[in-house]
Amino acid sequence: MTEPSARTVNPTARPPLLSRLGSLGPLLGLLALMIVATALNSDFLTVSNLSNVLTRASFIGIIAVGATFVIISGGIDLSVGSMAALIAGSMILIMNALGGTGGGAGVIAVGMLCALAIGAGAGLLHGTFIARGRIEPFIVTLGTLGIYRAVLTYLSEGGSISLNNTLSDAYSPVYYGKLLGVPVPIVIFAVVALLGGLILNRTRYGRYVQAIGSNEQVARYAAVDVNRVKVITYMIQGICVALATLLYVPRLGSASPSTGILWELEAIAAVIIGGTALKGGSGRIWGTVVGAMLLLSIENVLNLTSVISVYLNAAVQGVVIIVVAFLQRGKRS
Amino acid sequence: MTEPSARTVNPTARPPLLSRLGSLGPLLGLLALMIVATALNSDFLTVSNLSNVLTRASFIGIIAVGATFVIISGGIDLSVGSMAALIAGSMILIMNALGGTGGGAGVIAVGMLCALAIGAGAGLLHGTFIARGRIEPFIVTLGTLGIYRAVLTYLSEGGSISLNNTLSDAYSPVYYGKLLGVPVPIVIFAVVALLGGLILNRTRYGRYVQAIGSNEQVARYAAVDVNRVKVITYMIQGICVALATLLYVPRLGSASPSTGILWELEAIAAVIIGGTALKGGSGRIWGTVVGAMLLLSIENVLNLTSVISVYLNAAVQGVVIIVVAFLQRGKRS
Amino acid sequence: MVTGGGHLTAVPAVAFRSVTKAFGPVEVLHGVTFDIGSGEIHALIGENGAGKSTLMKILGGYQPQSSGEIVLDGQPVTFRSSREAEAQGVVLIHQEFNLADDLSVAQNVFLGRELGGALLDDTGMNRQAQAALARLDVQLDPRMRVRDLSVPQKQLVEIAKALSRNARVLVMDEPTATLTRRETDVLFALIRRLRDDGVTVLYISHKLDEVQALADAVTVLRDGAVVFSGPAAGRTPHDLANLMVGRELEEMFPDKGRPTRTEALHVGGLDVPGWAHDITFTLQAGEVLGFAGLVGAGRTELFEGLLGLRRHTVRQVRVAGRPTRIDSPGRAARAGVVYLSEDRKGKGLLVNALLRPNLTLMTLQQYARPLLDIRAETRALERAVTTYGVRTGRLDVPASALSGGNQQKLALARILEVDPDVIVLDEPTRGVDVGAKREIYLLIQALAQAGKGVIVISSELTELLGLCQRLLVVREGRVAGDLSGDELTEQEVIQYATGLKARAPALEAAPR
Amino acid sequence: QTKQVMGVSIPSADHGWTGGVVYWANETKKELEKMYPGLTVIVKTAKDANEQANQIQDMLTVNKINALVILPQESAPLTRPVANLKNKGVFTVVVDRALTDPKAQDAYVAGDNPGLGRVSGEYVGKTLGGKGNVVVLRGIATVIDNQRVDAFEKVMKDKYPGIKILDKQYANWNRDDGFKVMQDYLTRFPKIDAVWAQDDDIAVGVLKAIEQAGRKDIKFVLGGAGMKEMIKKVQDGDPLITADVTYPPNMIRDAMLLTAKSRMTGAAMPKTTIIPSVLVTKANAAKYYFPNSPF
Ligand SMILES: Nc1ncnc2c1ncn2[C@@H]1O[C@H](COP(=O)(O)OP(=O)(O)OP(=O)(O)O)[C@@H](O)[C@H]1O
Ligand SMILES: Nc1ncnc2c1ncn2[C@@H]1O[C@H](COP(=O)(O)OP(=O)(O)OP(=O)(O)O)[C@@H](O)[C@H]1O
Ligand SMILES: O[C@@H]1[C@@H](O)[C@H](O)OC[C@H]1O
Ligand SMILES: [Mg+2]
Ligand SMILES: [Mg+2]
Repeated sequence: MTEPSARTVNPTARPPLLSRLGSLGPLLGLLALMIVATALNSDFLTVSNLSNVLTRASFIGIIAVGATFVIISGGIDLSVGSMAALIAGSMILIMNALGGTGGGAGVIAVGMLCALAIGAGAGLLHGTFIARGRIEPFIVTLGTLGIYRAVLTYLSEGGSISLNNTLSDAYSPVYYGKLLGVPVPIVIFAVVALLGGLILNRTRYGRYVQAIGSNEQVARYAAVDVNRVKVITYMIQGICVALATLLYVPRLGSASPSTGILWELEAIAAVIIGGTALKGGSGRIWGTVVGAMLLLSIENVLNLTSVISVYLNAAVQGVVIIVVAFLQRGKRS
Repeated sequence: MTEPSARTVNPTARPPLLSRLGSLGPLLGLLALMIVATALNSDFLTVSNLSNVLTRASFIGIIAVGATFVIISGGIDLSVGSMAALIAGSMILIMNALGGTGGGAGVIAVGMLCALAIGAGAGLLHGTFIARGRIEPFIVTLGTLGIYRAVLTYLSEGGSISLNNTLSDAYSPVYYGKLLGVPVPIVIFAVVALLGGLILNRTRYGRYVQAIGSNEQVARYAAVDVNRVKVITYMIQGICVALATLLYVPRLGSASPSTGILWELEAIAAVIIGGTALKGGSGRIWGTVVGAMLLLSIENVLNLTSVISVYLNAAVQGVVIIVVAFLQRGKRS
Repeated sequence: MVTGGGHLTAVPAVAFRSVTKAFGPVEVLHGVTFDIGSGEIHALIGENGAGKSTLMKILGGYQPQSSGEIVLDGQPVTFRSSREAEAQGVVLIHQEFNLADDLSVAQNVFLGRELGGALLDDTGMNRQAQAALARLDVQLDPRMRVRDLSVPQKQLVEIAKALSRNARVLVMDEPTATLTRRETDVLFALIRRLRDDGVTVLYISHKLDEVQALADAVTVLRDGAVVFSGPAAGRTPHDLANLMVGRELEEMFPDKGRPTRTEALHVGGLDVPGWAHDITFTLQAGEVLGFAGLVGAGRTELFEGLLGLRRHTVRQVRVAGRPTRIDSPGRAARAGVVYLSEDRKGKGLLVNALLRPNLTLMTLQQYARPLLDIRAETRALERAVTTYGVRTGRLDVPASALSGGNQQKLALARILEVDPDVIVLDEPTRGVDVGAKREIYLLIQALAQAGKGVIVISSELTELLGLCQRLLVVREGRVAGDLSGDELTEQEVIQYATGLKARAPALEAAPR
Repeated sequence: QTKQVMGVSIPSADHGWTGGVVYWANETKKELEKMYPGLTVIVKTAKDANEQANQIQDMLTVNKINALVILPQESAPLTRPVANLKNKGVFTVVVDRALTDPKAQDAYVAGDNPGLGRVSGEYVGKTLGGKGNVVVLRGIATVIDNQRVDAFEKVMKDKYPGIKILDKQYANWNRDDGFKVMQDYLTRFPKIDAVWAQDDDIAVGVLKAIEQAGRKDIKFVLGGAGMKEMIKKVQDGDPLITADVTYPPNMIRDAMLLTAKSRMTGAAMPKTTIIPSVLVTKANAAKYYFPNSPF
């Protein structure tokens, strides 16, 4: 169109620097916590402690990366904790069964593949119920939360399912080993997070997830295959849970009905502390990573100090969560 | 251009009769469950069993009535279970302290008032953080979930807090007594539900709750005091939790760090099974009532029969929840 | 025509004094100063993004001005909220709907000032809401949920809501954008009655003939500044248009091209349950085919059905001569068929997302290499912004920061990015200024010229008549008339649309 | 004897120990129904105190039980509901977690929680020779946890003042929490001589954390309850798991057998049966090893 040029766009206007800085809320929260922690116990900042914390954060962190996608798409998955327990249990049973015939690495690889397949399958189930069955995600995953844990309890007869010893030894480097001096779980967490960020921000699928969370109807009219994208999203969540479980099993070599209890709340909390809105539409993976680190650091700091009655640990966590969320909001608006 | 008057926007808009009928989903689910239950064990339909089930549904039901308001307003309250535990504990401590000086009815009345005050206060806190602090409800109440439970653990030093015996006897009619032949909890549940329905549908406040959940900006433009309405909503939730606790204490006479664990999920499930959408805007109290009855009936049926391995109880509940949600959706769209 | 003559009264009802408004670093209103006489109908016109809505939001208390002053009946006022403005009798009807979808019509009309004591008087509110709607000659069950209303119905509810508030100064921001002629006429009669009762009416519209018919006075905004303010008498739509764009506007409608003999789209026996029955038509490449009909005739639903957005059955669809099954917008797009929704906010744009993802949502595969090339997307946005004249201060803003008309251009740009062969445009110029409208018309003809098939659904008959080589008139979900050549007159269309004339034995009914 | 219906209400299998309880209850049901043809046994699990209260009510109203064997989720909240059943003529036997009002139960079959703490304290004190640093990982905040920890601390205070309890944190009878808490203890305390984990699930996590950190200062880890994997370790002479203290989930079996016998034969049931917590060492481990139990 030929309009006077004075009114054309000015693309070089300043980037919203201030709002960028503001969105660093969770990072600032993490820094503040680290400073307090170091003041309380100087061992906090040792490499070995930080590496412990990061390694632990990997579980919840990897699950939370998946949850970031689900939440941005406007959904929720409450089942992640019991899904992890079920995957861990099934994986161990499968590996034990195969392990009888010997053959360490092969058996472990098969077990891992099965775990990933179960995770993806559970996600497929959720996604199908939610997208095609049009049932609220909250309900679907609340239902499967009960189902998965019950099935695990059934499989384990209420006890625990343990990996047999030779396999356990062969598998343990996956948790306890290091790659270039960095513990394997941290490496995997980093890879998952980077990949997650890339998928969310730099692929068509990621864009569609954001569009659907922002306004499903608009996405539908814009030729996005909404059902398919949703199904994939829950599958990604399932695969993330399976990945976390791959790291979990070599750690203790067992699964029991109390494995993964309340992980869903931790994962969702990590996502939201990280600055993704529960109502969907937009969010960020790095925030989730920071959120997971923050949550796990609180626990760690409480264990490292005795300033506060043990009875009140949960209260401290609660206060920190609220404060960080508050700071972040303050910066954001 | 003079056009014939046929042009008006179609006035004969069909009344949403079909959709009304469809919305009976949860009721149909409840009926189906009752038929199955009776087939499995004919004692299910006895007055005494039904009255047991209804009495139990009162706890979660009353909490869920509050949760209906919160969810319609577009919020969520994850803290209800630990709030109940804290209220129960504080109430017992207060009554025991006063009880030393004798005076049954008076002490109990004071205890009840304190419980209501604590509930309302917790709600005020939530509402203020959420409305004025603009923090996600999920985060605020996840935080207070931890805090309340920790405070209770602290008060009880990790053990349990029990009502002393004389008070316990004086208080017990509130749970075990009957009014005109109907157990007191059922009467209270009915009153709360009716009142809830009235407030939601026939008062300004109820209207504003729906408007805010539907579109906060529109409500703000319409000069609705959004913050105030939100605060009141969380206070109603708190008061409902306190009311439920008033019935809980005479029944079990104690509180401990494990009181009320996961009640939030049950309450939210009741609301959503009842046909209120998690994203807010609209919902219905009667649906919530049916939802609570449905959830508690599942437990009851499982207790009455031994068709299924005890390990799988949770799985049955999960399946029923999903199926009911599916039926309801089928009818609705 | 001028009857109000409010101009002559000493104290203006509303006076803007050097009002400016900046969003961040971008100033969109620059020292706006003009008067609105008491009891007059005052039109405010200007191009998309000129700042009309912004100015009115300031008057209505929805946004604060950056500087300057608003004087109401001689008294400077500061409204900190719409509540305060309404308390002084200033009521605004928004350009974008401002309704809670989950509430009923009556509940929306009375939101914030419900009737009744401790318990609400729903019967009373329903009755009064119905009465308010009846003043607009609309009959609508006030208990219906707004979610279930059509766009025009929502607009009418929005108007009824404002009317029921006893305004002294009533601001209407493009109230007729979605209304038909008849509804518009009813509304105009009502506005005149209000004026006669002493209400001052501020009226924003892109339909300049309406302005001419209705307004006592007119103010023209261009780029956030007043370029004219004075009596409307004697100003033709053409004059007004020139004032708006600041130069001589050419003929509104470019020459119609000629369809080719190549078939672009054939639809045979389309049924959309409850909306459209046995729809059969053929669109040629290079043709601009109009769909006329009354609101509620089912045109929107017909095409939503065709695209697979609603349940439907169809005997046959051919795109470019090849039998094609279309069951989703995705398949349609791959087959080269795109659809622009009439519901911009609900189905058109991700209002909270940035302009860039909005533009490229349908064509992401072009930027996937395999990772999305954000820079290429940005270049596409820069290109589109220039090509379609989207006016925005900056590129990295959410779509919600665009003015209504510019949002429409963005939505149009998105579907054209697909480079489709068949383009279905549902109300393409809704809320678009004259200048831009003309650009869109040019674009449509250019597309046809380039061999595309274009379908236009519009409530503006002039638009259809000016653009289309052929018109199908839809009545109660069926094609009632097929007009071309000399038959393309308002008279004909209306006769078919209202059932006074029925369709001659169909030319196209027989499947080939 | 007439027909008898015995209800067994236990916590659901939410961790190892309760898993063992569920296993033994189901096994014993089969055993008893074979032994006494007139007896029906109904085993039900409950996820929390509230549900358990509901459950025993259902057993009375619908299943019409004459006897109840209950391992309460929690003591205090189930006192009144059990009393209600007793008042309606049901013979009530409480297992492990005593009711707050003993009048509510006809008989009590108990694990010995203070005993567990005491035996553990004695072992830790003696093995360390009265000197050293100990960390304590507690269970879930409950009465039994308090009883165990109090008894343990009392032994330390009274008999082994030279032993220092560095810190105690909740590990919730959970392996993951055991791992995390121990990891942090290892960071925080450069010298730890022994760990009292109080429960074998927790001990599993503790062992892994020690192994990972490669710390050599810790002389032993004492769990509790008698999980089969741990008993096996004791038997096999594991360097860190040198002993265990029993708190056997099959106490539910003892209770069910005693109850059935008294119901079916009319024999009087002892008012209180205490199943002592005993120290398991390499010498007697074989006696406490049940490979078929899930726990
Ligand atoms: N919230 C906002 N943030 C940034 N810029 C905004 C915002 N709202 C409006 N603008 C800008 O202000 C200018 C004026 O917009 P306004 O909506 O007033 O235009 P208008 O004259 O009503 O146009 P239309 O005819 O298209 O409705 C536009 O350039 C728009 O992009
Ligand atoms: N019989 C009806 N009952 C209820 N609502 C109706 C009825 N007829 C029409 N409407 C409403 O009017 C709206 C307009 O109908 P539709 O969009 O199909 O007409 P159209 O021909 O596309 O008109 P428009 O020019 O508005 O696009 C419908 O979406 C519908 O909500
Ligand atoms: O479940 C608990 C178990 O883990 C602990 O060791 O002993 C007491 C039980 O109640
Ligand atoms: Mg505008
Ligand atoms: Mg239409």
